[in-house]
Amino acid sequence: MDIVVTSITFLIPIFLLAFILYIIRAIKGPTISDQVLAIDAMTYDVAAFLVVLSIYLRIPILTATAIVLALWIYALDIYIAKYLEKRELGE
Amino acid sequence: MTEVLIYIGLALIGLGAVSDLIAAIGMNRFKNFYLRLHAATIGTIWGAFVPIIGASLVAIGYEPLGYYRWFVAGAGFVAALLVLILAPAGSHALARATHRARIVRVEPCIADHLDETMCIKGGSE
Amino acid sequence: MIDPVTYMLTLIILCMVVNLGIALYGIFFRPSLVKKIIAVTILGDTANTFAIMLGYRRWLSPEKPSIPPVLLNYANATKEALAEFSARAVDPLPQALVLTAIVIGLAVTLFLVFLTLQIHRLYGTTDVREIRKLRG
Amino acid sequence: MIDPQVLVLGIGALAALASVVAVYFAVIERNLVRAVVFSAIQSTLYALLYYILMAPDIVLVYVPVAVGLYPAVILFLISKTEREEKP
Amino acid sequence: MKHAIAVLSIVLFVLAMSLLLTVAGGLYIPSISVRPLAELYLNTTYNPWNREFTALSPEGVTAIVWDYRGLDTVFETTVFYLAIIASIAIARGIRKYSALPGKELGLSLIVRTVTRITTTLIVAVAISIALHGHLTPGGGFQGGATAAVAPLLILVAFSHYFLLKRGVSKDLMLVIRSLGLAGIGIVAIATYLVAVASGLPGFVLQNQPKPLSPVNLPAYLGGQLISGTLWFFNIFEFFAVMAGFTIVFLLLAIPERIARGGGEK
Repeated sequence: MDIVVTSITFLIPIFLLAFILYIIRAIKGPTISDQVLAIDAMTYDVAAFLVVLSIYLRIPILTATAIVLALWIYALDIYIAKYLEKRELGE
Repeated sequence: MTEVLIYIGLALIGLGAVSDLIAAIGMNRFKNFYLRLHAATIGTIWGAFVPIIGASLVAIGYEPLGYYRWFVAGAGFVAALLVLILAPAGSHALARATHRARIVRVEPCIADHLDETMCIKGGSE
Repeated sequence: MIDPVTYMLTLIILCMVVNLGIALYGIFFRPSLVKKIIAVTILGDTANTFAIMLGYRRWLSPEKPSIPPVLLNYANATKEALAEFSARAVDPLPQALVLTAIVIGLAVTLFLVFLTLQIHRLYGTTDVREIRKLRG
Repeated sequence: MIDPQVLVLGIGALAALASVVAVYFAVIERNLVRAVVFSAIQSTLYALLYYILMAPDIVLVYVPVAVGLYPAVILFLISKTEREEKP
Repeated sequence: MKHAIAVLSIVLFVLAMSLLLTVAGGLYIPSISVRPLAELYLNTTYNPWNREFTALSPEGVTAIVWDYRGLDTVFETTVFYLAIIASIAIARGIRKYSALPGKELGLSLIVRTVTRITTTLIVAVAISIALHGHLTPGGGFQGGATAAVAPLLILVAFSHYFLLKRGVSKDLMLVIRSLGLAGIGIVAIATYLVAVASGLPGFVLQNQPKPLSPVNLPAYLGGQLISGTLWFFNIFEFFAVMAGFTIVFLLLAIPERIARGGGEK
């Protein structure tokens, strides 16, 4: 049995457990900031997870999706921050 | 040589997974937003940056990927760099906006040097 | 004996059915126009997921997962590689249809956003009950 | 040893189940900004689901549209109209 | 608390119901094979031994979008065009400003610096996605949607006036968008025009040579695979989608105070 595949099989449940805990905070969060922070951490978690999973499945072409996911969740942060700070997004 | 890369990479992925779990537990256990900021930083740098670097190292040494392992490694390093740049900036923007919009109150509060009016001395504890 | 793979696929399909129901509830019974737009986007995404589920295929064996419809190593492709590719790749047609549907869905949503904005400029509210009252 | 197909599809099933919760709160929530945030959770989970269903093209177009553009557009709309949904 | 119970009951219902359906086995489930039509697409998307049907593109999705079902996509582009035009028509009558505010607006310095770096990266990633659309996952729609986030990010992190000062206006974007659409049209009828001019039968939206019509665009350019028309379609669709979304965001970002006519004219 391949050492890489065996190790990643045992590491995936740990990632998934963290993922579930982040989702709980993202659903529960008392304020909007808590929710966005949890989504932030969850999405970076997912991005790391996608790279690991593409090695596990041996499909290299799927790695490109991680770049896109890492780029866009920053945009969500900025939008919510601007809304909380200024109320008018355009200026 | 390739075995060494694979072992280092797997160790980094394992370290990242464990840090991610710790950060997720902290996310649920900490009391207010400013403390959760700390957990989120652990979760993004140790929980995302380190495993992606580890996965890139594994991909360089992993034969079944064939010629495309350089693609995986390159995309992985770019993604890791993006996480390293973007995660702190996003957290910063969110924290600053939260403080300015006054939607999170910290109780009990010792001192708030940015805005004294937000600090309610001697709260519930 | 329950096949776990069938169980997982059924679970995904049923979750999408439930999402479709909740989104339809949001479109029909929530008063705010903004909430209706959010529900419409969720409805569109869920319908797209159904289309992609149609194109999925099961794995050939545990060592040979199904792959995206992208041929790797095309420069030195042999006929055997091509046969293996068409034995493992998922159906590309639903993906191609969904691809354009997502972009056009965003354009149509932008149109709905402008309509809602104009309604708010004219009537001063986005609540459908009040808009109906204003028009008699 | 666990079957890899069950493991991978199990991740997808988990994402689908979590998306049901996110969609429920996105439709029920009265504060519209929080509804947008819930719909962003749903978008991220759907992106993971599309990845599991082997559609990288859809992930590449869905993530910019649903995580990068939809929340901004709806936040623009909310900031120009109303923040709360009346009961 | 009421919501927690509702969510829990929905989740339990889904779990139990799918167990029931698995045992009963009445639901449609993806099987180990795909439909014959999909087999045809997968077999011919890159097949140098079957030059009559192949699209010569290793990427199945882009081949279907712009070759096998190219006419569908042209009409979808038309729907997209009409939706954007309808949005602009509703937003007509918005005032223009003569004087722009001189002071710096927007979020903090850290965010603005990171956004400057990120925008460059976004445009680079978008162009790479669009140009490699026929080889790796990606294409004109993906690249355009990716690039459209960059102006939106600038609008939010800086301000509406930042883009106006640098000459990114609605009219410029309309010109770019029209050029993109015109490019799609020219590439679509180019093979047909060449075939008619040389007295041969020809098709609109033809990519590789077909049994009746030998006229085609080259599949290789300087030794690199460009898959005939697909590469050009991807580039032009990239400009059309990016510019189309940017127009609407520029209109949407005008502050409400100015849009209602209370601000500077």
